[in-house]
Amino acid sequence: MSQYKPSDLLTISIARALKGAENCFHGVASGIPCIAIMLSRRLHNPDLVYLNITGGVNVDREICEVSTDGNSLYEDSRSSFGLTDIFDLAARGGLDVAFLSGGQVDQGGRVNNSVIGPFRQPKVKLPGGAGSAVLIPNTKRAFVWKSKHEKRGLVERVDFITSQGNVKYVFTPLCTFEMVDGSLQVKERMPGVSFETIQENTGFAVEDNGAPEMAPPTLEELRMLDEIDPQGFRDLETR
Amino acid sequence: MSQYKPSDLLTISIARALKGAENCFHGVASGIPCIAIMLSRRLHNPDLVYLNITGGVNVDREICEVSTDGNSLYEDSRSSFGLTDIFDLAARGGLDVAFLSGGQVDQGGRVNNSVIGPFRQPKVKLPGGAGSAVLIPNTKRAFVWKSKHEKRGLVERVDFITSQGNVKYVFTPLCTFEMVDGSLQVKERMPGVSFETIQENTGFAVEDNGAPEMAPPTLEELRMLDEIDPQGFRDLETR
Amino acid sequence: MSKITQLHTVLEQIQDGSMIALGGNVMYRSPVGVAKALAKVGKKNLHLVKTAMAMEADLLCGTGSVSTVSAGFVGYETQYGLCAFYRKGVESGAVQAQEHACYSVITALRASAYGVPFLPIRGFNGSDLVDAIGFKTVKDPYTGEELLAIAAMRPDVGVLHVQKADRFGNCEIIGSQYEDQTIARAAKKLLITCEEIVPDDYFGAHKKADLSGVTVTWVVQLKNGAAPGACPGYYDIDHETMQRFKTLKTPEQLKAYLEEGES
Amino acid sequence: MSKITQLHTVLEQIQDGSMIALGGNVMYRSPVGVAKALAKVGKKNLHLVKTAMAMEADLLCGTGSVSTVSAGFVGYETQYGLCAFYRKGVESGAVQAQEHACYSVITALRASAYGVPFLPIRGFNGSDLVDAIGFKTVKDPYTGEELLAIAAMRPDVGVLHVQKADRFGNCEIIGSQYEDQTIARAAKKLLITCEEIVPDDYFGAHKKADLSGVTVTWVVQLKNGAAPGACPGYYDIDHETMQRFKTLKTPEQLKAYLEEGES
Repeated sequence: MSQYKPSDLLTISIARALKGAENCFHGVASGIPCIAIMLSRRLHNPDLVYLNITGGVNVDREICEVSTDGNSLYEDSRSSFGLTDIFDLAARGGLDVAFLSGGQVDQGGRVNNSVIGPFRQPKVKLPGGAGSAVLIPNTKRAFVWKSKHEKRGLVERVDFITSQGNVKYVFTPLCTFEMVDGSLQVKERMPGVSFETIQENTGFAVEDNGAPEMAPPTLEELRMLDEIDPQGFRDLETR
Repeated sequence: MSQYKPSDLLTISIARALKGAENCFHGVASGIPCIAIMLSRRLHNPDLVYLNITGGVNVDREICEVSTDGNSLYEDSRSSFGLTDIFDLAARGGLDVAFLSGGQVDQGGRVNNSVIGPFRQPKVKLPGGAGSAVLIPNTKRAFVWKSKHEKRGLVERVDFITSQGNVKYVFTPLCTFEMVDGSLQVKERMPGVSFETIQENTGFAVEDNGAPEMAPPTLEELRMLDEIDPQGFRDLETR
Repeated sequence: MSKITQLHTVLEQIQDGSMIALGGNVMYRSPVGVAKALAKVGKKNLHLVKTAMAMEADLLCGTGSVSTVSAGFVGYETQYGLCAFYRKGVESGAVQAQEHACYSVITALRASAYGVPFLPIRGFNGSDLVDAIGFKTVKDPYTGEELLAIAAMRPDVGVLHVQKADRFGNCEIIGSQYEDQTIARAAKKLLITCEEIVPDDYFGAHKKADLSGVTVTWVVQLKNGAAPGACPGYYDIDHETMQRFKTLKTPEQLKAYLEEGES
Repeated sequence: MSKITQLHTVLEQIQDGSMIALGGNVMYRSPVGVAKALAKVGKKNLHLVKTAMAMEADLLCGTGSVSTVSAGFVGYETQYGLCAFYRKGVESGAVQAQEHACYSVITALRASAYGVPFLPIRGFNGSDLVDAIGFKTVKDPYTGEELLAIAAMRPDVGVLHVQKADRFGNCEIIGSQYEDQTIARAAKKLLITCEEIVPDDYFGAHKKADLSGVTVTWVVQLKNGAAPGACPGYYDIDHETMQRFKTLKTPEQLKAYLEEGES
């Protein structure tokens, strides 16, 4: 286990889940999905159409900055298919996967990026859900990720519902949750992570449903991950 | 009078009326307005923003084809501001002048480009109003032109109202009508054209309101007209 | 994954009764080649959609392939006058002219692209088209203003003819793009015909495509695919062919013309 | 007619209480230079509009210049975290956060560009934002479907920072255009700040502008107008300045920072 980090596991679990997807999108502040998408395209889904805020399409290059809406994700692209286009695509039912994070995510797959406390004069103003209020309901499968698996971020009931809808998975460094009958269930535990550990770090009741451990990262996955992100930008989020 | 043709008079009368306009647009099959706009920009309104279907902006070159939606009205442009942009501009109240023609134009400034006879299975199917049903009401001033001044085209009441609204002028080779209190009145007669001649060729009652003759084309106007349209494409419509 | 295929393969996937949106404008970069192919294989009950169209509508009406035309303008320009076969079709009742303002065609396509069943539009005040077509109104829930509502038109297939395309469907468009970008986003499937296929490195950091391949379904090389109309950078209007086409009077003459070959 | 002018001349024409739409995205080509200038001359009660903004909102909230922020996301990215002055403003009640999805900002701007008071949108199902913001619904008159309606936002001024512009307002944008095209059409007046003014023959048959000057009101040369954010082709994010900016805690410190100069 020493040869891989929590960020590697999280990124690889996402990359694997993108198998079979036709197109996908991530927004701002989405380093882990950005790397996972590139990894998935190199590993097992070369035809996956990769969209991002800049309009860059299928950009595949070494990650050189922490931002995920800058020129490095646009420059090499053959064409431009911008944010407005992506929202429209989702609205007409054509977006397969969108990545979203959330300050709070609850057991019902609801996401809060808006406020803790009252909406006007909140206790904590969060940065906002960006596109999530339309993307989570409009995208075929919304992939939520939490770079840290903590009680305060994985709650029984969010303070405010910024968005809900077609959440398919919630990825964390400890496990992957899947929405089953409107409720998050463990689908896969990270190698060596017990249900007890997951429960200790989760704000809602986690059922021991016998979900298996994820197969450890392969050498190929780890090698490609380092090729894509040699500077380890993926660690910035999980640290 | 031998040194100018009906098409020259019509074109020049339109060019003069564009004095003071900020921007203007013509669509397909609009040779006369196209030439008139270029003439106006060269003569007395250099800041007039000239828009057309192709997205070309302020194109100013010798007319080389009869069409007014081809590459010659786009190629040299510094930027592109296409048809959709123009319609949107008009819809938000930003378009000064739009040029429209009509199979039938009536005394109330109503225009028919749709049908003669019933709408389904018409006696004559006209080509359609193109943008007129939105441009005539949305543009600040709609400029209608009739390349031929004939009874069948200038009628008391159109068979079908394709569009109506902000018609300001109707230009013909015999005169310029202006909308006054919801009714077309002669504003200017072409040099040497009497009210009787106008009435003989008009399907609605023309009042002898003492409207003056238009000042004859100047040598400068005629020279520039020939520079812009040396091949005489403007005659195709009036013949 | 290459999107390059053959025209006959695409034709097999276009059903009778399809709504087809056409790119270009009047005699410029209009997908006449595809229209000819649709006419030749005997498609029926097509619904053609475009702001301002000409030969596509004319020849497909002439072969009895069209049930409905939704357009703001159907005609050649000054030089070649009206579309005779289209007119005959409408005047006989065989073809339904869903006459639009060009802007309402754009708005209907935008609604499709935006995934909504309608969009409000400004215009049509006092137009008989409102009742003739059956446009409905909608009330702005904020101001109470009553606006005309345009129902979405979601074409089964969009067809654009462009100068160059790569195997991913990225296109270079020389000259005006007209409403091609909107069609590319409104249609369920998108067919690109092109004069030339370009290699993978034609587009990139040095040169972005004018139209993204993201919404493209098929790429077919079809030289002279806009002829006898113009395709900037490749050919101008073929006046000889146009003059001959305009002499055709009967469906039989039209059929013979279509059998002659690709121009 | 040249649209080139000086920034102070434009500032005089921007009223307190104006709605201002901002181009670029987060730390890229955002018109930070104009935001600084607005803050320095003490504009009040501004309503800022943008899909995803950062420093413009942060510093204008810090100087008490903002009453409302309509945005989908307000924050730096991973590296520089949240916008502290903005947060403080909202949490104190001084600033109203009209939280949108980025798509509803785009839709509100589109409505303005299309001259209609609202547009229907797909999305927001089950979101508490609907009641919190007071979004209303509208019924499609054709299908009866109930959709969320987004009211038009018509900015008094749009502000875009670009790399190059000519005196007519035609712009070259290097890198992503983000939502600049929509802002250019939605705003009543449009201010372009640019790194460089280019001569009249820079754009033409050989090279079309990325953004047409047709909707541009003013062109102002403002070097480093996106700094400490990035302006592709000219400069990257100025991490040193950003780190220092993030240490500012009080309005007084912010004021001192703004007085220091242009970067």
